[in-house]
Amino acid sequence: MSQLQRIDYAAVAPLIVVSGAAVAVLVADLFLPLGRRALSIWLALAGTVGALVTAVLAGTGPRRTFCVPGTTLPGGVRTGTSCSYVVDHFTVLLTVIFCVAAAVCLLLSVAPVAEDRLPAGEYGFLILCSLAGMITIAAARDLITIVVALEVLTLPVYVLAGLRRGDPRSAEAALKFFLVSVLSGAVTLFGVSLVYGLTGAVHLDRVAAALAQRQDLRHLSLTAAAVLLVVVGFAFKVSAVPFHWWAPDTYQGAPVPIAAFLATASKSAGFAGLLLVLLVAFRPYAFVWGPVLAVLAAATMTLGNLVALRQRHMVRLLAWSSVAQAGYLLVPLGVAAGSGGRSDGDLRTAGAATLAFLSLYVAMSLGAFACVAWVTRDKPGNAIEDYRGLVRRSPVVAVALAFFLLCLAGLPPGFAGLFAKVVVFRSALVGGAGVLALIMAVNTVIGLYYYLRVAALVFAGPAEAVRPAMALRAVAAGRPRSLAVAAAIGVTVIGTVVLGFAPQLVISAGNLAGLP
Amino acid sequence: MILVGVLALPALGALLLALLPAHLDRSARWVGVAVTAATFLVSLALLDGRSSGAKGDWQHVDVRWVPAIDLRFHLGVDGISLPLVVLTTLLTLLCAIYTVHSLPAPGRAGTMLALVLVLEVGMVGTFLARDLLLFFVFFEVVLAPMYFLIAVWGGPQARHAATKFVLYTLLGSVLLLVGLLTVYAAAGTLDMVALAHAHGSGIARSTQGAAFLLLFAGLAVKSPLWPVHTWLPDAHTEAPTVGSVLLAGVLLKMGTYGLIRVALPIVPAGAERFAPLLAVLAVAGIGVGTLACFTQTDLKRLVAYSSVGHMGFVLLGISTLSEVGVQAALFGNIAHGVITSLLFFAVGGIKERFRTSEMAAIGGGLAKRLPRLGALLTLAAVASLGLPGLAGFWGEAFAVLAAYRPAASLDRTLYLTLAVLAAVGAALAAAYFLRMLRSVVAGPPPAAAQHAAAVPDASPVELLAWAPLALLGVVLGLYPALVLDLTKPAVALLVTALPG
Amino acid sequence: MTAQDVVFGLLGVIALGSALLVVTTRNVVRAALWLVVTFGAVAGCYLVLTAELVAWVQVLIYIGAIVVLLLFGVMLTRAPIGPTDQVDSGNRRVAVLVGLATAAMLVTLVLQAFHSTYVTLDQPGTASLLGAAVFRSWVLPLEVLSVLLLTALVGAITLTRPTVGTAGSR
Amino acid sequence: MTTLGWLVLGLPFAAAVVGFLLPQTATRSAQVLTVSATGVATVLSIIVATGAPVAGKPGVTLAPFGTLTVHAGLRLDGLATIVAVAVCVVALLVQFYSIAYLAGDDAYPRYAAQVSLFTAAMLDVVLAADLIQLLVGWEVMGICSYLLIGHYRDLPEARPAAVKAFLVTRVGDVGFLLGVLVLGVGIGSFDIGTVIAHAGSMPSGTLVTACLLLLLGVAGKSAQFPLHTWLPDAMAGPTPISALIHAATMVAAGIYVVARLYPVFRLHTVALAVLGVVAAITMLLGALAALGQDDLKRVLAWSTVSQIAYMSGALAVGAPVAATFHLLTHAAFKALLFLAAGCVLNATGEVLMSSMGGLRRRLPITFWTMTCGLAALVGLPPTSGFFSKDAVLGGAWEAARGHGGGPAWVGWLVGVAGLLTVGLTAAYATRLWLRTFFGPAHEPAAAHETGHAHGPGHVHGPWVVREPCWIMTVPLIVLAVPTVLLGFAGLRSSWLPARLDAPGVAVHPTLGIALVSLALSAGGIAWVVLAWRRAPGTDPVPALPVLTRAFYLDDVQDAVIVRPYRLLARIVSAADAGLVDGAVEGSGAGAGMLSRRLSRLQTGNVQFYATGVLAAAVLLAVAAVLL
Amino acid sequence: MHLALPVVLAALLFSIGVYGVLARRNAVLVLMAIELMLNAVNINLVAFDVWLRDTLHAGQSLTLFVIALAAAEVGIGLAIVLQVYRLRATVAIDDLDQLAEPSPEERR
Repeated sequence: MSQLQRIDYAAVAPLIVVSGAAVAVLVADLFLPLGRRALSIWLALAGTVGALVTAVLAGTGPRRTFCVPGTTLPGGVRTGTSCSYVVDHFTVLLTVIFCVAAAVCLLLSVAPVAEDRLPAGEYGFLILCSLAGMITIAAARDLITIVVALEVLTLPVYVLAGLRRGDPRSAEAALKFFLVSVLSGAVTLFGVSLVYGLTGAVHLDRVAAALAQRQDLRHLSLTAAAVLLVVVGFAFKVSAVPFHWWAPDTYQGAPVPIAAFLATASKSAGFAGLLLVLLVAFRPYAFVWGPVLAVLAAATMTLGNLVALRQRHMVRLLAWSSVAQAGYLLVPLGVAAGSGGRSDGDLRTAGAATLAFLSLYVAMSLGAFACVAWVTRDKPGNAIEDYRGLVRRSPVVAVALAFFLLCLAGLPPGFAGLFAKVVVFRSALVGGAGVLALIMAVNTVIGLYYYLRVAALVFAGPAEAVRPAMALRAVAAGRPRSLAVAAAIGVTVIGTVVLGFAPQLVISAGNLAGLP
Repeated sequence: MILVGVLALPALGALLLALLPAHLDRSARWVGVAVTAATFLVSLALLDGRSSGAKGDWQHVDVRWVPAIDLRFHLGVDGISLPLVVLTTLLTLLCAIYTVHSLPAPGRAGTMLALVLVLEVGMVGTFLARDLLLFFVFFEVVLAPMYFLIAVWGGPQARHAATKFVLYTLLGSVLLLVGLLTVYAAAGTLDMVALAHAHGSGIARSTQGAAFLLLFAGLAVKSPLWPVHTWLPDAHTEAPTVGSVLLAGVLLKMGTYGLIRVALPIVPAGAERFAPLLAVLAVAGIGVGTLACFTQTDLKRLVAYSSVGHMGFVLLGISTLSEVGVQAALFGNIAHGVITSLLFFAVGGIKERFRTSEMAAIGGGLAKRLPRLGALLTLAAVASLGLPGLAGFWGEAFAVLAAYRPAASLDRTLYLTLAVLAAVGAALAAAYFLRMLRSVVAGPPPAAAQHAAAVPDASPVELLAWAPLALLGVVLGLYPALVLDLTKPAVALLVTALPG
Repeated sequence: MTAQDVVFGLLGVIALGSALLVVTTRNVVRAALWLVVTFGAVAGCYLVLTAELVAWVQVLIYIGAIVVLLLFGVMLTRAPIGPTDQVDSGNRRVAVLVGLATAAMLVTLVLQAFHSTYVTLDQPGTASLLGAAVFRSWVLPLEVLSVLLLTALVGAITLTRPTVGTAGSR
Repeated sequence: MTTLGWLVLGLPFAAAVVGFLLPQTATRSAQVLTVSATGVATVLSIIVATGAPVAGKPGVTLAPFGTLTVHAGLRLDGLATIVAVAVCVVALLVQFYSIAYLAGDDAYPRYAAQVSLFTAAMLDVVLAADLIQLLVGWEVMGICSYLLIGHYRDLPEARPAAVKAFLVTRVGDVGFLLGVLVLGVGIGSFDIGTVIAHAGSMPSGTLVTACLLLLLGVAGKSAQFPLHTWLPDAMAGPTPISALIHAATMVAAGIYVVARLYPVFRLHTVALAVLGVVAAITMLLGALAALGQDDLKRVLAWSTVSQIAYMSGALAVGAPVAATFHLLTHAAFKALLFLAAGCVLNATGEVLMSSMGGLRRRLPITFWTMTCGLAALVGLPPTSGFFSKDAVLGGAWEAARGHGGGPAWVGWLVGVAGLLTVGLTAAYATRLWLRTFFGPAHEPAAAHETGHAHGPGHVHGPWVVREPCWIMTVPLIVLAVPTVLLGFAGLRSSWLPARLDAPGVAVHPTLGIALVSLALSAGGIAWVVLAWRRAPGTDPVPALPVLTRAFYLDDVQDAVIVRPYRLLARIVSAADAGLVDGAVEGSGAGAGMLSRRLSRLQTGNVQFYATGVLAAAVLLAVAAVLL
Repeated sequence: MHLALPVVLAALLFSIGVYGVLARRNAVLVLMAIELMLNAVNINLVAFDVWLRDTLHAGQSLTLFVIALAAAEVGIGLAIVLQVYRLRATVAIDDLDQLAEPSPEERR
């Protein structure tokens, strides 16, 4: 047994920055005058930016730390040194995604925190804690850390979802989220325990080695079952059908910035975990999880899109859309294990495709939520009908929203979404999963319907003549424009446009990151 | 450089127009005219570098765009592309000119022209792209602007029609994408030039079949081929004039162009296998278009259905896989673009004046009431029914001829039957156009119209927008070599890829 | 069949029995008390398995903290002390079905995998060994867990703090 | 010479283009323009006709369709140039005549342009060296006839007549187009010279198919049974247009094309036999129908149907020179007859013979010229009709004796039908002559018939029947000359036959045939005259509905083609909207319904969600085991 | 000792927990059932750890973490339940359907 593990502080620097910032926010909040508490959010924002910068600066060595020495696992599987925390392209790309998502969500939170009297310090703290969990999960390379990190990133969000304290819906959202989440977590944990029992290891590379080398495990049905039980928790996080139930209800009940956080950062973290577990630990069992994920992907996108068709609530619509998008995101994983081949190269490509889509999805989804956050300030009901004629009230936001919706639909000028879809289609067809590609094709069409419906509504004329008095009152009731939300919209628009014309940035990053 | 310019000009113009403040709406129209005119002139410069008999692209641009998915910004222009590009830029220019005259509710010329320019980028780009994915990207670019053009500036049922259009064509283009990527998965490259040179070698026959079916399905929706045409009448009926013109004039050509440019040379074995299917559906389209037109009561709907029939000829030409057939299809494309645009302009002018396009509501006697408009409508209708001496004839007659003698590997008897049916369909096209002329242009004006306030005849701006099309309709009819000389070498090159 | 088997079996039966009572009793408070029995029996199992530290932590945290928390919860939500019909939902039949399916599936698979596997319990487990392992090999999750606990603390306070404070009185 | 040929073709075309662009008020400039253009073209055509023949050269490449190429060129041989002269002359006279006839028309420039275009199209057909080029002219004539027949837009019957004319000929044109394509593809060229030279190498089945298809087009254009129905209705157009259509253009085009491609048709007798049968039916049908009409112009129209059938009969029996000869003489006398009829209508404002009568004295010029025309129509010596008709019947006789190109029975058929028709022709011509110019004069009613153009003085006030102005009578006189004298041109082989590329085939009347046909003519005339004598002023021929309605062929056409087509169109439209589009709309609605169903799953009950999650987990595990 | 004993015990305990989660409507009782499931996980982990003689003691370490995790979850969970109780005066989880499909506005 070795001495205490040596720690590469450069590798964990982002984590330290985020944790430190979290504590700092909490403490600073105590000393801030009541009126200036919004500063806590800005401080938290600084923390995310700091984490982002350190993550990029720390580089992609790859740095490995928290290592344990090599050993011989049951069944005579020899392993080398395994590390729990690895910083490589994958980690950095995801860290960047998390930080950006968290930052934008914080920007969206500035106004609600100030106006809805949410506890700013705690708010910032919780977001940063969740971010810490996410950064950990992206870097984690053993099941224990992944499980703990998963909990760390989820737990603050339960609280955040229930933070609109006077609103029973918010509490309901939190409870639903909590219960389904804990339940899926328990299933995953059970799966983890079985995997541990079967392989005798928790480090992903060791699990992979054991699964690959031990033929006796192949003969046990338990192995396959364990593998899929582990998947459940992540499927829950990414809201894949049939683990998606919580998503629409929770998104709707939670504050809009938190819904955005769930749809982007939290979902990305789920995908990070899923990619790690499937592509690293369970790589030899691709023949088991591949087809299952393909079915899940098809079910997810189909159900998500179909139910989204008849939504009348904007956030709910985006929730179902995020379910549908999760389906697209799962396609490469489902395909990788398809008939096309199960070589490591295929899996790398699949991972890269998922990551690329994820990056683009996060950008455009954040943008859409930012626009919704803007409108929510005037029309807290968030009914889709509230968006009618938005172009006359806030032309820039209207155009931005339409742009983001087109992105999500994958239609130019939403090039980001277009390329995202191309990447996934490409992986499906190169992988030989033509049927899945066709299902996705039909889904793209269904998806376009509801995205476009809203986009057109934004530019539509008034449904019936609005009485001037009412219109006046509506304007009078409007809250002051939030600079932070405007900034969020600006950042996401620029980001999405840039990624739209240079998708190379994330696609190649995804290729690089294509996992160990 | 010119290749990029012909895309960059309208793109920048669109940006400019979109950013133009609302109170400059009047000047926006002139900006639109200026930009589209410049684009038109630049597109003429694409002729530069062409040597007679040049077979391949005589200009091309090829830079990396997204290496990770092998996407290159690869443009080229050859005899197949050029006429369509020029047609596009010309029609866009005419649309911009027409907008100076009239702008449907709710106005906002700047936005509308910006959309038209984006549309132009997509259309021209589609015709110039030499990379499968790039082709797809441009193919998709047109959807959103056209949707908004119809939905915002269209008629009372515009939203439904626009949605139907966009969903239907998106379904098509997604299938197209699947097909393109199937090709990519099999061949490992997206370079259309290289793929066309390979003549499908390296792609298994079964894969070629599947890929062709997918490409075919995607492009057929756009063309539109019977029975996936039903978005067209709705879209046309509701679209504003400019939308109808561009939709019929260019957008439909993207489908047939795609078949010629992508489906035929890249997966020839698949093309050979499914060409009879294409032929049968094309002729069914001719029949349905012809018969359905006969019962239409709405002018725009009638013209729209006639497009189904006319594009049927183009598709029939393609389905023969022969040089004559492809030449006829390409010419038919251009001719239909010119003639149907003129028809839609004329019908749009009528609709603008009478606030309806129902023939019964308009009443007869247009020749007396609005002689210029009536004459233009007559000319367009006559050209559209395929009268020799006008542009519509050549494409249709030679499509029939090509069907009479299709590529050697195809079933002669089937094609012979189809040729006869198509010829009969062509003749019957006369029936509905004459019916239209009879009830709208000819005859005495309705009694009510004599007392109503006089409706103005075509204004100078309108004539300026329409005259080039009328002229082209005649010139191309009398001297089709204008286009055919351009397309011939490229088609000859293309046909070498085809079996038989 | 060793003595350990017998003891473990007995503890297991107790644990299962009391667990069944936890999920079936109609008295909320009793459910909590049966939960204590289950936790205790499981702790006993850990002892049999020579996992002393885990066993004591189980007693301390589960029985000492979690059950107490749950009882507080019961009281704060003013649940009736006596038996009531309000504890089960209409979902019972489905629950039975899913529960049985889960049991059948898991037991079958587990037995298939481990039907002839034996554990040798010769080394008495010591807390120091486990502690060393935690601090030598699992520092990272431990540290992350600290964040988790802090979060839970702050989160619970944030949620339950009765007054809305930050922006003062609006 | 080729340049002159292009000018002959191009001048009317240019006049047409300019005419279309002229404002509709520029009547005077349009008159000057079109008359002078046609006049120059006429002069040039005569120069070309007298010059040496020019074999067709490939000329300009019009449409390079890959393996097939369409050229534009001129084929200035004797046949083409002489017909071109006839076309130009008639067109010039019509243009000239129209100045007066359509005075006061509010769309004169358009009318004149259309006539010019019509002329140009016919000249294109005549002079073309390429089949596709020929087809262009062929179909442009169709649309011009549509436009011109529908010229009187206030006349209710004009519009359907125009549509009918175009559609019926268009049906034939499908065959023509297909025939041209079959020939072109089979030979690999559309050049007429090449086609003629190489047609023999084509498989006979294909060749016969091509010929039959071409004949379909010929039947449409030349108003042969069963596609003749449009011609009588076409009378709704202005009378000069009738003259143009019936004499030198349109109906002549079909005959001309068969004559042009005669070497091809001669290769197989099947096509000629079909042509002969059709001709026999048509000539009797036309003559009988002419006997039953009351409308002056309709009589002439049916007579055209019948006379054109003579030409096709001549072609069928292997006498193309006779056919062309009759074409030329017919051009002259039928143009004369129509223009004269126009004078009658112009003078009386009536179209029905029953409202006329006794015009002999009031319209002397018209009377005498029309008498010449009718004599030629009947074939009374020494008018041109006598010679040409005799040539046709002679050809049939030769064929019947087995010396002609076709089978003997065709010769018999055509010959017998032709002789019968001679008698009928004499009867209806006499009937027309008597009813129009003899008998009691009818008091003209007020201008109840609004469609025709009347002189400004005629619209209001009392009707004065008098000879029209010189602009209208001069063409009659001019046309009377060839009507009477043209027959002699065939007498010497170095005259007309030489120009028709048939040297040595002089068109001498055959004594026997001449006697028989004269006897039949006399019989016909006598029958009518006797009946007239019995009751002057009334119809000498009993009005049989079967004749008046032309054997109900219009109704047959309506019942067999038009109605089923309408029904089919309605069915297809409904199916397209209901089934094809219904499937599309239905899929949208289906998605909506599915959406509604599926969304019910989202009950809001978290326990239900939990059940879903756990059940799914179990299922996943089971699936994993099974995989 | 037979390894089947602890793993079967865990499997059954887990299933009982599953039943409890699905059958109980009192949120606190649901939390208890979840604790049962987590305990099942822990039994597995400890048994495997001991059986494998894992030098890293991954199993037992994770058990400790899971216990801590469970505590944290129960804390947060109860806070949420109390929040719901405060606002809705109920802890019956199947009564919470303000967020559902079709949305309450439509259902009305």
